[in-house]
Amino acid sequence: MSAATAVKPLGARKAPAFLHNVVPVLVVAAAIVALWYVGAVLLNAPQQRDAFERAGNSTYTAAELVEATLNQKRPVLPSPHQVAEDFWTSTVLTSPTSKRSLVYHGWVTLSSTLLGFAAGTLFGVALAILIVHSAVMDKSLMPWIIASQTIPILAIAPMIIVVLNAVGITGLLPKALISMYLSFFPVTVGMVKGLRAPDVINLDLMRTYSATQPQVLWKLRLPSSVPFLFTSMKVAIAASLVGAIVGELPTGVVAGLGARLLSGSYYGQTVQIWSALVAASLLAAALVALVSLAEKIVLARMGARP
Amino acid sequence: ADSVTLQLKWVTQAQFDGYYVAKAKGYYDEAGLDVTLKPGGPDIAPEQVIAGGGADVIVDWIAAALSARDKGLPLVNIAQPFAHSGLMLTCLKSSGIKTSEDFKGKTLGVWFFGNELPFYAWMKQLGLPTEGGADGVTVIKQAFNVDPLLQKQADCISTMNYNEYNQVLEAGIPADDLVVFKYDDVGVSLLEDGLYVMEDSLKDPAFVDKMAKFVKASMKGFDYAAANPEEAAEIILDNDDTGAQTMEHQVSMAKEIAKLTEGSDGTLDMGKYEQSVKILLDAGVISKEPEGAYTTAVTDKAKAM
Amino acid sequence: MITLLQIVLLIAVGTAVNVKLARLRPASQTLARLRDLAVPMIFGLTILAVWQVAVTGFGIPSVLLPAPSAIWGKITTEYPTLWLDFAQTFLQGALTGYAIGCGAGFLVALLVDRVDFLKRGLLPIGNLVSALPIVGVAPIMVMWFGFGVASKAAVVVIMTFFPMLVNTVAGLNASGKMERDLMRTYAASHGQFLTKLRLPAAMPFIFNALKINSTLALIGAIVAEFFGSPVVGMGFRISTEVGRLAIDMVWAEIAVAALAGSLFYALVSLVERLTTFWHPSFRAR
Amino acid sequence: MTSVISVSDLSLTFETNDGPVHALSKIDLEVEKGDFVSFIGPSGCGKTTLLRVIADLEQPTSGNISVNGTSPENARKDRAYGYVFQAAGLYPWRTIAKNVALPLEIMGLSRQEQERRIRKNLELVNLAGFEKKYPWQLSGGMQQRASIARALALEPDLLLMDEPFGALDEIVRDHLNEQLLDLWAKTEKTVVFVTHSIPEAVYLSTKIVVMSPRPGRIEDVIVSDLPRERPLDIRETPEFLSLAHRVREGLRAGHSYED
Amino acid sequence: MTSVISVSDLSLTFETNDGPVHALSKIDLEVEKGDFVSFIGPSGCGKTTLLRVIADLEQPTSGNISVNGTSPENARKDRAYGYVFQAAGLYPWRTIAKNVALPLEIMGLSRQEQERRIRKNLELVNLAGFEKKYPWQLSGGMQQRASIARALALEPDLLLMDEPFGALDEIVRDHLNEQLLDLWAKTEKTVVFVTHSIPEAVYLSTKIVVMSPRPGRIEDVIVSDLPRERPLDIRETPEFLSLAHRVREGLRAGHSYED
Ligand SMILES: Nc1ncnc2c1ncn2[C@@H]1O[C@H](COP(=O)(O)OP(=O)(O)OP(=O)(O)O)[C@@H](O)[C@H]1O
Ligand SMILES: Nc1ncnc2c1ncn2[C@@H]1O[C@H](COP(=O)(O)OP(=O)(O)OP(=O)(O)O)[C@@H](O)[C@H]1O
Ligand SMILES: Cc1ncc(C[n+]2csc(CCO)c2C)c(N)n1
Ligand SMILES: [Mg+2]
Ligand SMILES: [Mg+2]
Repeated sequence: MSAATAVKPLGARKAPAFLHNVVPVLVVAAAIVALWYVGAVLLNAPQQRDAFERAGNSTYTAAELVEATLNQKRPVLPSPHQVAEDFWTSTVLTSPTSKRSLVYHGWVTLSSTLLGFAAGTLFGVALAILIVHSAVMDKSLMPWIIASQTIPILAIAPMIIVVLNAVGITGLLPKALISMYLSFFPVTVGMVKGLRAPDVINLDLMRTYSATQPQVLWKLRLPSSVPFLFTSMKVAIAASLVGAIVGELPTGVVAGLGARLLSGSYYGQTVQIWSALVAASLLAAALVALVSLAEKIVLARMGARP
Repeated sequence: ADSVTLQLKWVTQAQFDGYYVAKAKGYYDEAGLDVTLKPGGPDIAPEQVIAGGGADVIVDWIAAALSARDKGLPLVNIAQPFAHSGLMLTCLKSSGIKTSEDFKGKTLGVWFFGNELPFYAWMKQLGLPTEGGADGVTVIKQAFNVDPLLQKQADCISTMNYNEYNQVLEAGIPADDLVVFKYDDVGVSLLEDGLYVMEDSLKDPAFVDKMAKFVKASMKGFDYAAANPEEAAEIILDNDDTGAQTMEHQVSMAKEIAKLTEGSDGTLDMGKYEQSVKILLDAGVISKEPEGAYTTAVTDKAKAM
Repeated sequence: MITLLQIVLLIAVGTAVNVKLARLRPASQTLARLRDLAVPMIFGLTILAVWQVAVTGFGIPSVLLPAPSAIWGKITTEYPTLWLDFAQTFLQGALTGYAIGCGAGFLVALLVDRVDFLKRGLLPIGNLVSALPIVGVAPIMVMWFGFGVASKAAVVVIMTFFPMLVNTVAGLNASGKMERDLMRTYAASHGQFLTKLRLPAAMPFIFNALKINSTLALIGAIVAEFFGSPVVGMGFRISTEVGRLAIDMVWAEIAVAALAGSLFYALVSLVERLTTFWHPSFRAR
Repeated sequence: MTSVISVSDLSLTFETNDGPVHALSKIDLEVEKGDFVSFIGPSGCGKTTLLRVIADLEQPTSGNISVNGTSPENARKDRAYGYVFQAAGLYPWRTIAKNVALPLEIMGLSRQEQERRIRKNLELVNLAGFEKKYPWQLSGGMQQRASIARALALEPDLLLMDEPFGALDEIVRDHLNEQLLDLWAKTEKTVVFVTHSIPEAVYLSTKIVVMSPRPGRIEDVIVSDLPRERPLDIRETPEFLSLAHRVREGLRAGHSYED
Repeated sequence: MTSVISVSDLSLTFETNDGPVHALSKIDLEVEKGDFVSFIGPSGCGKTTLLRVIADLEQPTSGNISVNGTSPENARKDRAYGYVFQAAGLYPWRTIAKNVALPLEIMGLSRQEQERRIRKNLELVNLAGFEKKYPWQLSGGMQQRASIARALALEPDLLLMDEPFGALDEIVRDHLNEQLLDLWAKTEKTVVFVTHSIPEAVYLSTKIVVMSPRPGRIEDVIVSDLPRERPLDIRETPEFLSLAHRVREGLRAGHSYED
């Protein structure tokens, strides 16, 4: 009912707020790029000196050295413009259906990320609900959920994938499963806290109504856990992306950002690694931003103080 | 057509060009086979894949295959396309290493994941402790690429002559600046890239027949690739889903692979086999002399075709 | 068929015992503590028993999944190796990285909170760090910081930084309107605002991050070793033994990891209970 | 007459970090159907605690209590009462109307019926027009009135009210006192009411329970002989004033500012 | 005499999801040093809002206001006042003593001085012995008293109090009224006080501001001619009653229950 009116002022504030936020982001980004250049020079210089020496050039100037360190073929740390160039060619200049396109690989990763995140969030919330409502679950499940997260996923991922392949589950699902495995945990931990966050007086009120557990959950616990949920979801979606990428490795390095990272790593193509990293980060930032946006909208609809 | 799934040991690259060429050139089709090639990677143990039923036949190195057999997973070598080993230790001349005498006090990069055995066998042969210190060598677990050498984090690193060694060269270090030790030359090499299947499946004559056709067609593929490295490299690039491989690198790899498969019709060289088993027994990787770990049935049949 | 029946039976018995136990109203504090320990133990034992029965009953090859008895066998014979690996990976790599990562996330959150410009500029970029996938970062860290523990700690720092940042920022905004107005009436300085109101109110969120990070740190340190390491460490051992198909040793390492991780988590939870006793989640019945 | 609430020899002790607090000690109390009972007493004497025990929100340490002839727990499960908390306790993510709707949704009333009751009760507490506001957009007194509307909307036979009119000005308070009395007289409700105002207690009640603290106990129970029909100006009658005097005496007796 | 608070033509409008709320409209007000000013008026008429504007917790939409001859912001930064909120607002992670210590810590007082003031003020509100309790272990009235102690511990020259005695019984209230008056007379404080109780307003104040709602405005300003020394029984004098009558009339005039 109040949706239309509540969303409108948000939209109206959008334009200036956007500018308001863009400038700082640009400034910070510029600072980071500058630092990055400095780092690239420092890290690449030793190799470059060797290279010059091998080439019999012992009279190089500082400017030449800097210039060369920023344009190495196998830099220790590629310079921002090298990464940007590679990123640009592999996203914009390459057809998105090509296997050399980062858009293609990004999409492969994104699809399992989203599937895994959705499943992980649902599973995480469901577990949290079970734990909050059942002493048996709380006591017996929680320690093992925690233990499950201490298992290094990369170690068992291949086995999981092999076993799933053996029973005929291939493609998106095994990867999404690993995403889910990594993403449900932050949601469970956060939601257990969130579902227990309502104040005693609010719970007492529900008791006086003799409300059923589902009613307490739906009308009190869930609404008051929303801040925890969104915070957890931001962590979870990032974890989910990492899970998808990790899950791509044992599938036989076929496609996806993980495959790019790894193949870049085999051949020491640092620039390719870095542009895949940049792609992964941008993807994550976009996903986290989407969750934040959803958070803002939901909180506004829940009448939060501006 | 009969279907065959082959699990490769590593990612799509010219190392496996024989299989890719055979598929692309239709040799498998001619033999009435429908072959699926599954690329591998650093996290894939082909033995696990075949144990889980994900493949009919795998490309594997003998150390992993025999230790799996020792642990109760009965793998059998049915063919050995690679006659030689491509494993080497590549050192920077600038580190002062000229011969194996000079390893003392140096840091050496080694591949593990079952690939460390030739190295330890060699060090034992040289009488060098591997726990570090001035009288021994410091071992680090090297990942996939050659960066530790380029950045001088290690004095020597493991390389395959067909892959990483070329990467070192491509990185701008000329061959003159390098010292290379081939495991084949020091007599501690193990058999690489062989074809292995589960023992049970061999009881079925139809399966043996299928494998014979498969080995024959694959060897034909290797022969063609040896003769046409550029075309083989192109086929590899077509099949590489990551889009990370380069033509230049794959051509040079295909040329080196040609040397390793040279003269092989897939038959297992018993001398090399005995050498491998001895090293593995000495290292304690396998607890007893393996029995029935190889069969000539498939290659015999293939040759008869 | 018989195996399946055995499994069903085991699950039924385990669950029944646990439900009984959890419903019990223990007479004393000690008994209650004991009960709280017994319930997860029974749950775990049930899982282990089912695992054992399934592996032997269905004849699952040990190279895919070894039986718990085999894993236990490894633990009892290989504990010196397990201990050395644990010391290298957990005590040196994970803990250092955890301390630095959580510390950095917390400090950056404070900084971001203090300087509004940074809040709007750094926070979105901080999000970027969150998704640096470990498989991409680990090789780079090995390249930069070498094969030793430093690179492992660096990976852990990167992994734990973001959860702490996000949670602290959320926590710092969690204090109520009136509570903040009160501080305004005292014309409290930024630092006072922080230490007297906003940090205490943020504690539940901060502990949230500390808990999530406690498991992440361990995974991070282990996985980082896959990408280059000395010849000791849990991750080194796992990746090496997988190659040798000594899957029972792999699981022995995993068991150590799970135990260490759980204890670490439990420790953090205990500190949480002691410091945020006032939070409704600890007060409600 | 039937006993709605029957308390005997009831005690409640809170265990705290620095020793036990004896919030209630040996309480005996009978509330009959149609009674209007007020608890009055110094701050911290256990009024809220006793009300919470009746509502099954707190477990007594010893003694017996029955509500509607059964245990407080059963009574609560039968939704036998409506409760007004000392603090408003509105849900911040719900508008005022939605806050009043909360118990009605839980009882599964029809939309129409919900709307009817929301409108009626918000009008009663003079909050018509504030349906769509969120709690933080309301003044303290308005929040308290919203929480009263929420409890009344339940239309329970037994009303438990903890200082419902504490934050209201005299005129609104008088108005709501009248309304409450009217409702009580018309619908034969039983009301248990905590207040700090002596005139309010005397004006509303058929029975006034004077409590005193440390340990929380009943000092005096005063049965009012005022007629059930009570115009506002009954407060100037001598009967009224003498009752008020007796309450004040009871209060003083149990009070700690005796110096 | 110097003007401590000077408000002229001040208005404040809240923008809400369903339209603007005119919480304050054209307010003019002078509070002089040593004044005891009470705001009284129906629930929702803007008393809290006005107090918050004075305390620089809310920005007026238009008009002028000065506090201590400067802007409210500067006054706040000078820690010119102590504020008692309508709800207690104690920090749940601090014990009662620590809650009272909060402003003292912020002002950087010495440990000894802190302890002295904590003891003194907790005694004043009759909470001695509850130092180590946590807020949720206190009754509603006790929490309110703790928050009063917290504001008094500051020993400010200007006290802003929003219904501080709302949840207290008559006897404690009388006691605290006396204490407050005593403090005020002794220390020459200026007090701005929100209340719903007409007798309380008349008993305490030198100036009574009667407000009325929608839009929030000042209905009447009544300057009291009662002496500064006021024993409790002044409340039975005809002067007192006539002042009370005038306040009641003002309230009725601005009230919406005029039917
Ligand atoms: N943050 C806000 N947003 C919107 N409206 C508000 C806000 N705060 C107060 N109001 C409105 O302003 C008006 C005045 O509120 P205020 O709290 O000043 O009343 P009050 O006189 O203190 O009442 P009470 O005696 O009930 O405490 C009310 O109608 C209220 O709904
Ligand atoms: N949860 C609790 N833990 C410990 N002590 C408590 C708790 N709740 C209340 N008490 C104590 O019990 C006593 C009675 O509290 P109660 O809230 O019943 O008082 P009250 O009569 O309602 O007072 P008021 O008029 O101030 O609301 C008080 O001394 C209080 O400190
Ligand atoms: C984790 C890991 N394990 C093994 C090898 C060695 N190896 C087996 S096959 C093959 C292909 C050659 O390029 C190589 C290098 C490695 N590099 N990394
Ligand atoms: Mg109370
Ligand atoms: Mg108010």
